[in-house]
Amino acid sequence: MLLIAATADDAIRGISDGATVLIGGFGNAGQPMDLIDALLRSGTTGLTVVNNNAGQADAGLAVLIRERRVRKIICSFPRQSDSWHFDAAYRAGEIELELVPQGTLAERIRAAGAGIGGFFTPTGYGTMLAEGKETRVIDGRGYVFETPIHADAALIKALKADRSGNLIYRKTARNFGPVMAAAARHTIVQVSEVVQSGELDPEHVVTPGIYVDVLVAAEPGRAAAAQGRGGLERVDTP
Amino acid sequence: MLLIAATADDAIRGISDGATVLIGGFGNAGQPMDLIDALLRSGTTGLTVVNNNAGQADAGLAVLIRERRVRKIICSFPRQSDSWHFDAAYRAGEIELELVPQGTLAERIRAAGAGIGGFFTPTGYGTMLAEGKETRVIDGRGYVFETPIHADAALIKALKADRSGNLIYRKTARNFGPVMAAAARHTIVQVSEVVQSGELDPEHVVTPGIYVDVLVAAEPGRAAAAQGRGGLERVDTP
Amino acid sequence: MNGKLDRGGIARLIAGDIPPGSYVNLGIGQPTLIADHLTPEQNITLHTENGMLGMGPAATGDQIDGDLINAGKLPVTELPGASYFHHADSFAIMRGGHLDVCVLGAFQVSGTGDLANWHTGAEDAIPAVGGAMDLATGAKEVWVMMSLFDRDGTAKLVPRCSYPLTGIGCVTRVYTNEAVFLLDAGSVRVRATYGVPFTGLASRIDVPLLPPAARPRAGDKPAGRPG
Amino acid sequence: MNGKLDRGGIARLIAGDIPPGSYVNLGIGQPTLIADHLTPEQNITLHTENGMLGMGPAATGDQIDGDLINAGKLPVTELPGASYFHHADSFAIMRGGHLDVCVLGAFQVSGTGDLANWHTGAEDAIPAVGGAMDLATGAKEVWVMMSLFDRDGTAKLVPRCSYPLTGIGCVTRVYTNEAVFLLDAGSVRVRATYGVPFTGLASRIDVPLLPPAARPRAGDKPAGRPG
Repeated sequence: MLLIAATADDAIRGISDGATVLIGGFGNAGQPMDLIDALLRSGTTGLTVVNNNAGQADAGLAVLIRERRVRKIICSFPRQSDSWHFDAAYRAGEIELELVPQGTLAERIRAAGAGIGGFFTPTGYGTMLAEGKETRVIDGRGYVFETPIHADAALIKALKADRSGNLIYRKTARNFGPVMAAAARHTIVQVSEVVQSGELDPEHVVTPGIYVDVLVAAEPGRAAAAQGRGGLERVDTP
Repeated sequence: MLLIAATADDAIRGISDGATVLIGGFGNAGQPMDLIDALLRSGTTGLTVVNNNAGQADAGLAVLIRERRVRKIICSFPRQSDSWHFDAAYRAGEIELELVPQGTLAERIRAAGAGIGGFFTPTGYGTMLAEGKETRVIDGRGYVFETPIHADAALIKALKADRSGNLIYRKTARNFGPVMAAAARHTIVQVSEVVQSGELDPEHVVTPGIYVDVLVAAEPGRAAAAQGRGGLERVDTP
Repeated sequence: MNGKLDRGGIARLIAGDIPPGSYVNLGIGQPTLIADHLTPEQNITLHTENGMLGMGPAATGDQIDGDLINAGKLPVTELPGASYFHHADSFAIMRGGHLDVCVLGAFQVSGTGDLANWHTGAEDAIPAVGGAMDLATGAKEVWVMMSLFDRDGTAKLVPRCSYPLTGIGCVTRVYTNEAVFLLDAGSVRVRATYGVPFTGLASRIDVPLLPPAARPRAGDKPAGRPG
Repeated sequence: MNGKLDRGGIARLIAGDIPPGSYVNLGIGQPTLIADHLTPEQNITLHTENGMLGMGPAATGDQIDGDLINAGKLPVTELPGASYFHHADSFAIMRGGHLDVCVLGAFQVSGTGDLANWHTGAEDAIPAVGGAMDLATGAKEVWVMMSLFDRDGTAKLVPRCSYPLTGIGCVTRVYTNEAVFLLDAGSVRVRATYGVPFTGLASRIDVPLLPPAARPRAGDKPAGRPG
């Protein structure tokens, strides 16, 4: 049952301490800043976060890490010129890092959404990131066994949603959104606006509404259809 | 290097006897009839064909089977009210059948395109379609190991292409097209028309041009830009 | 006690039991009848495994479009809020456990929820599986719609399936012309009977049956799936 | 004999060697310079692993759009014929062997084509791998662009990498400021030298080198990858 939240704070309710949370974005593109800020305000802690990076500068995921809400991060590229909050937490031994090649990260998330129990990828074979993992030679090529990354919740950003929960994205901000939406038990999406069902061309939908649980719109005009009636509007008719 | 063929006969050149060929379509929707007819005219035989079905009535794949060009078929649903040509070939012992659950068929084709060496799926666990296959219990659930289906060629149908080879499809005729385009070494696409690069919105492209080798357009007006210059036009500028 | 249900009656019953807002796949054959009994107020979204969510009623007349068909290859229509996707994405929806309910026909169902619905196992039969195994394995709830007895009077709810299996322990409910059965962790409870008393039913079926709960309700909570 | 190449010179050389019509990924750092030397006549399509084919030049001024960035997170532009896709689809392009060429920077390359470019192995270093292993493993041709010697004069073309590996036996060419090397099934042939004679080069590198072929051509056929 799709819910439309009046605010980002309403939208992120239900994420518990210790939850595994997929957070969309590649750098800042596609990073759901409003939802992350709300998660920060909620005080939730002890999180395992899955993201390509480990935060940039002083916004979004970086602040969540600065405030020590993240117990463990699963990512491909934590070290950047402006990843100072992660760097400090890591050197202090206050955050656990699971480093995953970027394509393996995306494929493990996809596998969770697609009900795949595990898969063999050639990426990383013979490297230290395959140490301790099952390997297999298939048709003369080496492969590493990788497992799905399931999650309690996903926080992602899309361009628009319709009232059936269908999503479209914008340019390279699409990145991890579609696979994360499918992999989490509870998917929360920050969009610019929510339009009526029928306003998105069915051929152009990137994430079908079946994967979306909660929407929150940044544009108050259309977003706050819910506001008069409390924080969460149940969408009974698309 | 993308080629634009003047005719379907030009388009399917290079498919050898004994080749493994992915053929798009679910029933008749998305079935590339022009390309199959050309393949029939070419006389190519001993084929292994991968398709969801085993042909309907007296057109397309059914005729290829009637003419005994198909040595083996890998499909999920051969038996239909109008699959008489397959039925006859099968009962005569003149076609080999590898029966694969439909989702496993799609995922095995996807795995080939995505460079995955194999994967564990829960589908078919404990059934006769898993007999002889490796199985594994993961987190208390049974899974079957399945391998990628690579192919020499794919014949698919899309709605439109641009001169960069990007494809869009139409409604449920999309079906196997995108995964087959990625899985074959040589992908041949039948479209209604070929438009200039830039005419398809990059957000709406379903199959990126990197997967497409040869295009042929049904609408002669735009298709036959190539015709004066022989059967195959090399696209040097999008 | 009401009379036995006909197919339309079973379909109406199932339609009424599907929770509002659900994503549902109706298998080919009998279960497609259910769509006719869904109401707009239920806000049910239908999935068809050949690549669509938001499938509408059967197409007629000018609506018929060869590019818009359902899993049974029949022409259908598109509702507002629909979406199209390719086959691997469509079966990821199924295998990934995202469908709330799927309703399938069956040759046999076992008391532990095993399903046999794709192959009679006959020597000369040409096997065809389609999406049946993916649906049986993937949906959160797998409901079966079938006649309780076959033409020669043999029960189709059995201790152990004799036909080749589609999926193991996957069925949570069985809707038939004479009764509705709720399957849960090896136990089979009769939710209601139609045209026969519980005792009469129990004597004709070789699976231990629990009687209807004291106050049966038509829309009781779907049984949870183990695992 | 010409002089040693600067970075722009190496980038120009590589750009000229990419076959027309290729799909190419230019790794972050030095290899991004190559884009400036590609000509429209080459009809090269650039892939960026964060979800795009048909990437154009760096964005400037009003073109800058936070939603349109490359793998190095720098603003870029979109060319006609571009397409966007999600991360799993983007890495399927790489892992599936669909890119014709990728060009990566490196700490070390071994004579058998092993690549080390993601981690110095230093005790206090924070590791970050990004898409490096996927590119090294997936592209049909993996070319390296690097200086031949590091600051203290140690050769980066080595018998065996001492840094943690990115991929095994994946590199087919190494473009450096002093020479271009063609790697094929364990042998290393110098295609050309820049500012140094072959013999001088061979004496400073601990990998057996084959001399340039009798009539070297700038655009010779890409070396095939074993397997």
